[in-house]
Amino acid sequence: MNFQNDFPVYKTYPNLAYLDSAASSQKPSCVIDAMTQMYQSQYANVHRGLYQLSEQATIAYEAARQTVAKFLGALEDQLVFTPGTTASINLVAQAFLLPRLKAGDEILVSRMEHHANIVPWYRLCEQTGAKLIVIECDELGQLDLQAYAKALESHRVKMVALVHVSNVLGTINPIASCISLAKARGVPILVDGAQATAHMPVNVAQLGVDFYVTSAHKMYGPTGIGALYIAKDHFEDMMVYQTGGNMILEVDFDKVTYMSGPPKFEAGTPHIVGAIGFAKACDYLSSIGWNQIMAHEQALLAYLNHALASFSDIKVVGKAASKIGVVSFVMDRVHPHDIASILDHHQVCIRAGHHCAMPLVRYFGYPALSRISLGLNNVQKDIDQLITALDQVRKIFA
Amino acid sequence: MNFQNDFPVYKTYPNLAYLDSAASSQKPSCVIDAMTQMYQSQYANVHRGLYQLSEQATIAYEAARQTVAKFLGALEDQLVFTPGTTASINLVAQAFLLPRLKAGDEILVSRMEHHANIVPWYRLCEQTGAKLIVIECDELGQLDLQAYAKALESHRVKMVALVHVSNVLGTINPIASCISLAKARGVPILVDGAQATAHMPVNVAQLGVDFYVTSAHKMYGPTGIGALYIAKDHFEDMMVYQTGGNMILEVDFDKVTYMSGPPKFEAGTPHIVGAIGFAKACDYLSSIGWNQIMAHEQALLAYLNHALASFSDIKVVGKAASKIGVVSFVMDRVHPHDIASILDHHQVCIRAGHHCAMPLVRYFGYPALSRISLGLNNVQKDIDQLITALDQVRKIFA
Amino acid sequence: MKGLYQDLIIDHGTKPRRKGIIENPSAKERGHNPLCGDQIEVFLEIDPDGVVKRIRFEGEGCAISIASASLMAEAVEGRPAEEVQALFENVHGMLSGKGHDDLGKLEALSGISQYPMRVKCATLSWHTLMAALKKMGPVSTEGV
Amino acid sequence: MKGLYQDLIIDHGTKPRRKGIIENPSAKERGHNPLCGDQIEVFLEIDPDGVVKRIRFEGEGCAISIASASLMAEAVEGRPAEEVQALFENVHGMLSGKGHDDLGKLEALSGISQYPMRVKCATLSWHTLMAALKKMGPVSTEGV
Ligand SMILES: Cc1ncc(COP(=O)(O)O)c(C=O)c1O
Ligand SMILES: Cc1ncc(COP(=O)(O)O)c(C=O)c1O
Repeated sequence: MNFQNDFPVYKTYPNLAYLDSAASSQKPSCVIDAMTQMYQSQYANVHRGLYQLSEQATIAYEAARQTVAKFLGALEDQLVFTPGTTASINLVAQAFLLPRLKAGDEILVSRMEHHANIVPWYRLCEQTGAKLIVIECDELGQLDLQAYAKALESHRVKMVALVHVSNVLGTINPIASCISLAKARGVPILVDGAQATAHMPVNVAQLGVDFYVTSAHKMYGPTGIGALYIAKDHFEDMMVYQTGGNMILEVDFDKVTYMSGPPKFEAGTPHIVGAIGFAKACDYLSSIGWNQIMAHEQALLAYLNHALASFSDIKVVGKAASKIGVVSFVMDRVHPHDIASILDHHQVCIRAGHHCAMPLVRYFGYPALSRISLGLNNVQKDIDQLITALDQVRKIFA
Repeated sequence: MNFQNDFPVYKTYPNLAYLDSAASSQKPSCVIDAMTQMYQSQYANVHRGLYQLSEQATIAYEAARQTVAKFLGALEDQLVFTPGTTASINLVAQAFLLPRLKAGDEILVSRMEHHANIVPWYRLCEQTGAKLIVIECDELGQLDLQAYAKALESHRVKMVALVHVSNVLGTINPIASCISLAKARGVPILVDGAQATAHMPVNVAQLGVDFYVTSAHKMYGPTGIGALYIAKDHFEDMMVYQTGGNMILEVDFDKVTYMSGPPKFEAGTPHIVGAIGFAKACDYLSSIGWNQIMAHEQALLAYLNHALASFSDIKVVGKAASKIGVVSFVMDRVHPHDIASILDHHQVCIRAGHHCAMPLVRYFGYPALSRISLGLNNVQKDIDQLITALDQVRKIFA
Repeated sequence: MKGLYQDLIIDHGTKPRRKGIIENPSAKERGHNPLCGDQIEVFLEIDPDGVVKRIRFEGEGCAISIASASLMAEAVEGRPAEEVQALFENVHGMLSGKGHDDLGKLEALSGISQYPMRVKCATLSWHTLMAALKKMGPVSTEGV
Repeated sequence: MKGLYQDLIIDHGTKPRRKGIIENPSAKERGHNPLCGDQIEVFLEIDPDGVVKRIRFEGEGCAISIASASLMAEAVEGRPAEEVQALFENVHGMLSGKGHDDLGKLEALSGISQYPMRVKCATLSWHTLMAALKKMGPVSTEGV
């Protein structure tokens, strides 16, 4: 299986080994073309146009919502388009949790969270006097499920916010169990799926989750758009968040009424073309199918792990039993930033740093980690190239 | 002057008379191409990449910020990229004004505001007990400057939020005077430039405004991105708004420190490609130059006004002395929605409804208005086609 | 303009039938589409068998919404309430582009399914009618 | 790799000169780049004429940041404080890709201007040094 031909970046850089999909993925032609076409010949604002161009744009936008919703196992009236995962989490924190949070209440997060799933809750705690409770992970990078269940016993827990797949460790969390446990205690739960939705099937309805969030740009889709799934019964008991056009029923200076459902949370002109691209990215993934996608990425992951195992001076951080193709590591005597820069010279793109997960990286005792992340666009040659480049790093720092 | 060749939509619809630029403008090839290219061969996430592709994306993103800033007369460290005008206003309301607003305080807005510049302030009033004070306009659609000056005399005014150019009437407000008056009273002022920045030069530094907001999609740019200018001295005394990755210095579960300047307000992965397109749209406008742009649009406006004047059953709403190419009207016996639908049959695209300005449309005594709006892409033939189609409307409803 | 503004629509939109009010109606209801500004009020006189003996409406709106109300009133008058329910579902199916049975004159509205923005104009009067019938409780549709 | 990892950088990055501390320094200062995790501490011994008699540093970071600190220490030792200010501005100009005078060995850092993400690694030690000098007040740069 080789999907490189789907990605035009290889026309410009035939020897690129792009191993940074976890930061943001490259884009297949079908996604780029759909957006280009929309801008070239199908563009108009949506929702209030009484001419065909606008009607069609509206239909396309709502069809995109349906596609993305279906891709995640949701109904279209449960799917809100947002600017991305970060914006989605902020929305849930402020519009859902803030009004029901009191001093002393608790919000559960894990050690593995991305800053996007820490800081919005931290802010809420500052605003209300509530507390962040942290569920730790073991040295393999696996969530402490027992500690989680224990923490849930406190009647002060008002929300759980948990990452589905760690962007540093690749760990796939046992999210179904986490959700059941939370539901059993009647605690609402948000799952951060930013690193999950491009790599494994997700069905929010089956999961029974309250809120699920992800970003298109990590799913071979465009920048500036993401999805927020809201379980149907929560739409009504959420406050409005951002306000303005398109989300109102009636406006007067002394009385405003709001729309219900997804429009309630989509103030202003939406990222119309982003939605089209997002839907196309979902279609692209669906057309390949999860079996192939997962087989492809797991084969590469096994190949990568095998190759890295032969380096005695490299230590992989994050060895959970259930992982996607994300591998963080440290190399003796060489700082991750130097590794990344030298690899770049060999056209190998990896990321180095704290990966927006400072508490996690610090927990493992490093100031920074190097991270390799795999996507559909990768092939074995990329890993061979990486290994050759790592040899060079060792030579330079010998 | 004819700029239609710049706009690929006319390749698909050679006879399109697109007269809805105020809702969202069509896109020139240079803007579309810049984004397509970025996605095809220059794409990577920004800010934390240690490889060239990402370094270059970062440089391009920051260069885009510089271009847009310069276009508006700002410095790049005063320009925040947001999802659009609506998001920008919400940000200023919550991060700037909320902490300094008390019950009984006043916020000045005008009768002419778009919902985006009403509802976020209305929400603040709900949250704090402050009051919205409305500055009326006259029957020509001109702001009552005297009433404005008078309202400012109240020491309870804590903020002014004013539209630069009305999206319904086309009125260009005397924003320089409004700003001076507010500054003289020490009252911060936000100007909603969504309808201004594609049609006339704006220099925020010269204006001395505190906050200025606009959207790329009304400036021949992409969807999903806008600009928020913040006068330098306000960055520090604003709270954070959305939080997450990219806007933090350090994160721990019990302590978070934030970046300063624009990054403080850009949480999460930005709309990278949107920024590139936005900058290209600014370049496009700059390359034509304001003299040509304004001459082109004013000539068309004069031609349009002249043509409409011959219809005895059409009444133009909004006859300010200083206007951009936005003309709203009513026609005897025919509902605006019917006009728009029938015009569409003749490939004439106009908008009909409340134009997200219910208080204004209601004030003029109509449930809805038809609106023609002009842009660079228009030519005289568009107006001829409109007039022919309006004749048809009259015949159908004869 | 075939799709949207068929002659019948213009005719009923500009010269609506059964416009007016009913004093002491069996039921009445207001409908409002804030996004369009369309307003309508439906008045019903239902006889003891549950048949819609008379229907009148007042309202303001575009030609589509007025024509739809006028055609609706024509179609509904004289019918038992339970048939009105079926008719509503049939019309709804037509307007949302799904399948539907033969609807006679009401088919003049079928082109609207291509214009999602206008569908609400056409359904306002129907929703208002259904709300009026519902107000009368299950009684009305069980033909007391 | 010419641009970024010249031999001199690797040499100084892996075998830094003037690493260590000064007991009872005239000034010392800590620097921290939270985004990279780089940490540095600079120690100065300034003689009564305002000359940097000795400079030492401790720190952790990537090769670029360590090499930059090492090269800086070499370049600065023995210079009057006011020359250090000029040198800093010159180096800053080079790292931000602007014009600069001949900087001798320090030019090994010039390739970094192509890598905005790395510029901060290279400037951390310099900013820390300048902060340490500033702590001593205007006195130090006026050569008391
Ligand atoms: C005057 C004015 N303000 C604000 C807006 C809102 O802009 P956006 O929908 O891009 O957020 C618009 C356009 O819709 C407008 O015309
Ligand atoms: C696990 C996780 N959560 C949240 C985010 C934030 O996503 P975005 O930057 O698209 O808002 C990311 C990626 O940056 C992530 O990997």
